[in-house]
Amino acid sequence: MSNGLVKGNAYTLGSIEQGEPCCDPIPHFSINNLAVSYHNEMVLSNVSLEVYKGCITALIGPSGCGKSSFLTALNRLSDMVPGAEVSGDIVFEGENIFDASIDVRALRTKVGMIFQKPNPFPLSIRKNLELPLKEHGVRNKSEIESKIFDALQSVGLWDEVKDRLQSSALSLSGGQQQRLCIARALILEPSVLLMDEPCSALDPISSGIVEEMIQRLAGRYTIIIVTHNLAQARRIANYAAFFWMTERVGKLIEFGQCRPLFESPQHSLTAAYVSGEMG
Amino acid sequence: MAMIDRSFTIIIWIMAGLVLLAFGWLVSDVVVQGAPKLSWQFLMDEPTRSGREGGIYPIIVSTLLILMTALVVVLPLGLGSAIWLAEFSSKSSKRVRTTRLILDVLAGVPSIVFGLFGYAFFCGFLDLGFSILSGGLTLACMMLPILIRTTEAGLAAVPQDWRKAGAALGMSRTTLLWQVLLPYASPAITAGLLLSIGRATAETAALIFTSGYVDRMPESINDSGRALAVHIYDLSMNVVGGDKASYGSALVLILMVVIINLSASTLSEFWLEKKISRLK
Amino acid sequence: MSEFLSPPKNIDRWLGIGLSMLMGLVALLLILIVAFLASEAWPVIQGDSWARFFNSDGWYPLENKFGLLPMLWATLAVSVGAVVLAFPLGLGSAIFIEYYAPRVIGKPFSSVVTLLAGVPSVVFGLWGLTELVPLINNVHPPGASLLTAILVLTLMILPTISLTSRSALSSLPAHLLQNSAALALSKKSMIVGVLVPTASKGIVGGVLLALVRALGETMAVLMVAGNVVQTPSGLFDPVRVLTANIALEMAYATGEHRAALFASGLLLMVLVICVVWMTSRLSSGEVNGYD
Amino acid sequence: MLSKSLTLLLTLYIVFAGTAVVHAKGNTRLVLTGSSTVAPLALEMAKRFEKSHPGVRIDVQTGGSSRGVVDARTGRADIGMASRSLNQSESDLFSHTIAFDGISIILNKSNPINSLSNVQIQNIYTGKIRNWYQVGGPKMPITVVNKAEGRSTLELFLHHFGLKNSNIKASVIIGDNQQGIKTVSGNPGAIGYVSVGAAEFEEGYGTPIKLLPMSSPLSRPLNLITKQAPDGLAKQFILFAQSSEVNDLIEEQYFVSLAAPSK
Repeated sequence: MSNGLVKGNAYTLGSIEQGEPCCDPIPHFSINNLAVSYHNEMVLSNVSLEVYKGCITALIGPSGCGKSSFLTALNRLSDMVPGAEVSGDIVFEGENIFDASIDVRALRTKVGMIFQKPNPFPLSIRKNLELPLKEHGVRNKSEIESKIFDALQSVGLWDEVKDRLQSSALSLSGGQQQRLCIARALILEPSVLLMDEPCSALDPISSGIVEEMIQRLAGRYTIIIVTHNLAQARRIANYAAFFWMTERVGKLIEFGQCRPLFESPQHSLTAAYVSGEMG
Repeated sequence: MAMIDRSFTIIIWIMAGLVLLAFGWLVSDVVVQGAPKLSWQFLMDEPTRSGREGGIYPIIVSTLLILMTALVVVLPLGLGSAIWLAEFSSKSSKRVRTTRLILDVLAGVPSIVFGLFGYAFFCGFLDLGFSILSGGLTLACMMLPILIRTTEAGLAAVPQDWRKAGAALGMSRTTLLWQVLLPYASPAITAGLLLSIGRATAETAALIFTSGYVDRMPESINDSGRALAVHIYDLSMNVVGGDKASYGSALVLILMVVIINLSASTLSEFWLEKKISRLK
Repeated sequence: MSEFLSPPKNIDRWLGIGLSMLMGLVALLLILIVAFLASEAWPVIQGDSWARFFNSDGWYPLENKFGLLPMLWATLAVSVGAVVLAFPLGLGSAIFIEYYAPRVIGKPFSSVVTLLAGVPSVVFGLWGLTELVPLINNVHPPGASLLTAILVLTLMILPTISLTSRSALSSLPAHLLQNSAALALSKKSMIVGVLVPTASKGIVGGVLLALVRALGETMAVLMVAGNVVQTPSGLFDPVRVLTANIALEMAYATGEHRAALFASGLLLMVLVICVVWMTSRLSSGEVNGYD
Repeated sequence: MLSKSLTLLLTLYIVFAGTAVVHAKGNTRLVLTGSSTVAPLALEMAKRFEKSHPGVRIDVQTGGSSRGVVDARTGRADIGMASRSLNQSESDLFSHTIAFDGISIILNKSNPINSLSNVQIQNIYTGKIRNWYQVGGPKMPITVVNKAEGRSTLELFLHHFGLKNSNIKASVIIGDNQQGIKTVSGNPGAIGYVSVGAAEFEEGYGTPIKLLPMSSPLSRPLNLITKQAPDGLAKQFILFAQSSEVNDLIEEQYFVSLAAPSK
């Protein structure tokens, strides 16, 4: 079931066989021996794991241990960071995303991303959703309308904004902005959502709403979420990956189903981190 | 604490006051001496007796044509270069650093050198003669560094978040640029454009040698035409008893700049409003 | 800053190539201008005869004396003086417009500043000559002096500093303001401690543009500076700047004299390159990374 | 919106520029370039000439005497204008005097001095006399206004008083006449020299300056310059400019016409 998991990573002690499987563990991403460096300085090395379809995978660990670098490698946003170099393999839906034949733009429509700080364009709410659609060739008016409706519905924003689609996206509250950003990613019908601390810039109530929404999206989408909020990871994630920095390089310490990882961690570092003794 | 804050506020107000005062002095000088000359006739007549009498109609037309010529060249060239610098080039590369150096140096070339260059290159080498076209091209050279620098700065100030968002949505830079970055940066771009237009309308030395001195109505941009600033300079420095008409023309030039500024900022605000919903 | 871009697809590549060609055209222009200057100045700079620009006593081209140094110092003194005065005023008025002025005042005030940018240098010169020079003459004759030139030039470059500073300040992200307000900073500390430093890159760029403009300004300085070739030793000394030298004498110069005037243009370019290079050294540094 | 209005403007412009190309340059065009002193006069002459010769266009450009000489030689202009005589290296060209420009010493009106001897003027300009009381005036420092190197008025002045430019201790150096007049009118202690006509006009107009009587008058010729002996339209225009038909124009610019040369 998880035969590829352990290879090349001595620290990955956890196994997903602990406990009941929460969803169909079909690999969506297979990451093998991934390393990221900036300006020849290694920040993440030797990461291998599999991300399962329709599951929520939480990436946890202290700041600076390479979680975000890992995340940006998955949609090749790392290409755009000056001095960044990525090595290893990431197989997504049967293709290595580092192959020369890969259309990066198409990849990014399949792998959506949500950032820590809500970043809607300084346009109207409607334009925020319309722009990516038009960019990817959707011209039909009624099709656009129905897609906007669907996207806003699925983030629970439709009722809140349906009367003011023309007003500025920046006039929304932080939580609404973040949900709009998620809707904007969803409107391209991705199969994966990468989320880089999507709630950390939000107030607790908005954060709760967004968190609830993420849970609703699970199943339909494969979600990989970086979070510093351990309780949140525990509440929503099916799988968890714990990163830690050793000798100034980020490493994957333990990966497995969420509950077992929190309740009976296999690695002493994990145990110390999740219990709050360290980190 | 409150004390410091208070005195800072006062200092800022005093500074603004000083600027206003100096400006008021300058402009009131021009208005007081120029207003008696100003009339519909002055605007609509041809100059006579070396400009001491008559009007400045052909000169206004020439000035606008020179400016238009310069803008037609400077807008694509300047905005294009700025966009390349800000969005399409790698900032740390040697080529970019050299280009920047070149631009800054270009901004410091004295206008008379531009004039002599235009005279040798556009009028002579390219055989455009003393014409509105030569003058406009010479002005364009002068405006370029200002427009490029300010546009580039405007684009650099656009939050990085939107570039990330665009990239993550698989959007092309071109779309992002046109839909988000340029509209957002448009106040800065407009400011730069106005700055360079101001410099162009105020230019004398570069135009004396290129667009020339002829004060009759230009029939085409291949004709020589006298710009307002050249007219003002000639009246105040070469024409005995030309001071009155000189101040009158200066007033017209200032009014012209006001009109250009107002329409440009209205236009850009309109564009901004249409594209960008910004919260302030 | 802007290196985090969407991936190029074809349209981006073509646009990039097109734009870089435009940029190349602009760069070519400067090279042309410098080549033009150099070729015109060539008769007096070839061989070792350029040395007389620096060791002649005085500038009497018709008597074969080509000392440029006094004018070089004068140019520096006038430009730096003007920037020293215009910088606080320009930045101050930008801060005024952005953070202090009520809307009814701020808008007209900012158009006044823009307007100032469009006043022809001849008008500045005329005003300086008929209003400022007599005034300063009362204090210390002859009135046309380093000080007058500095004052007139201050007004001329002020809009450049003010407008660029303002656009740098106005494009700061709104959360910066909120954040510093949340720290209960006073308005002054917020502006001086957070906002201005954050916008410093744009502001420095504007100051550079203004300094370079001051170095290159011709007509207005010519009319008020007195134009006596001497190393300035006081604010009331009449001085001649390099650009004024060109404008004053070009009309009548022939042969070596003409070439020497182009050489003073070339010297000015060298000066500008030094200034630009120094500023770029000062402001180079931080690279924005991700994560 | 912006792009639309820009497109509109651009289209208009191109239409205009297009008609421009159609307007071919006729061979009835004459280009004059050169001295900024002569240009306003030549421009008025040209206008009158155009009126009596329909179809002829005369473009007058300014930019200085040296430019006039160079442009005439290179053929960039049909006729050059110079407010000085040709020097030795330019003896291959032809010059045609159309008027004279006299030079006068001027003081500020408030200055009680009414005459100065040649020696006094020499001493003032060489810095041996630095205060007006030394020549019988009030205690007031002298502001010496001199012309920039290369100007024909400077050469004339130096020649007349037997001075060398490097010996002159100037307080202000000026370019054009009007700058000189404005400098002297704004400074009670100033002394300068400018075109007689300009000074007389300004004095009559109420500008606070006064002219000093000169022991012998100083004047410079205003010349039109051609590369070869003029023919055709250029010849017609030069003859016109030298004829009595334009005397009123010359007087209007406060120059001295050929009919009554001051030298």
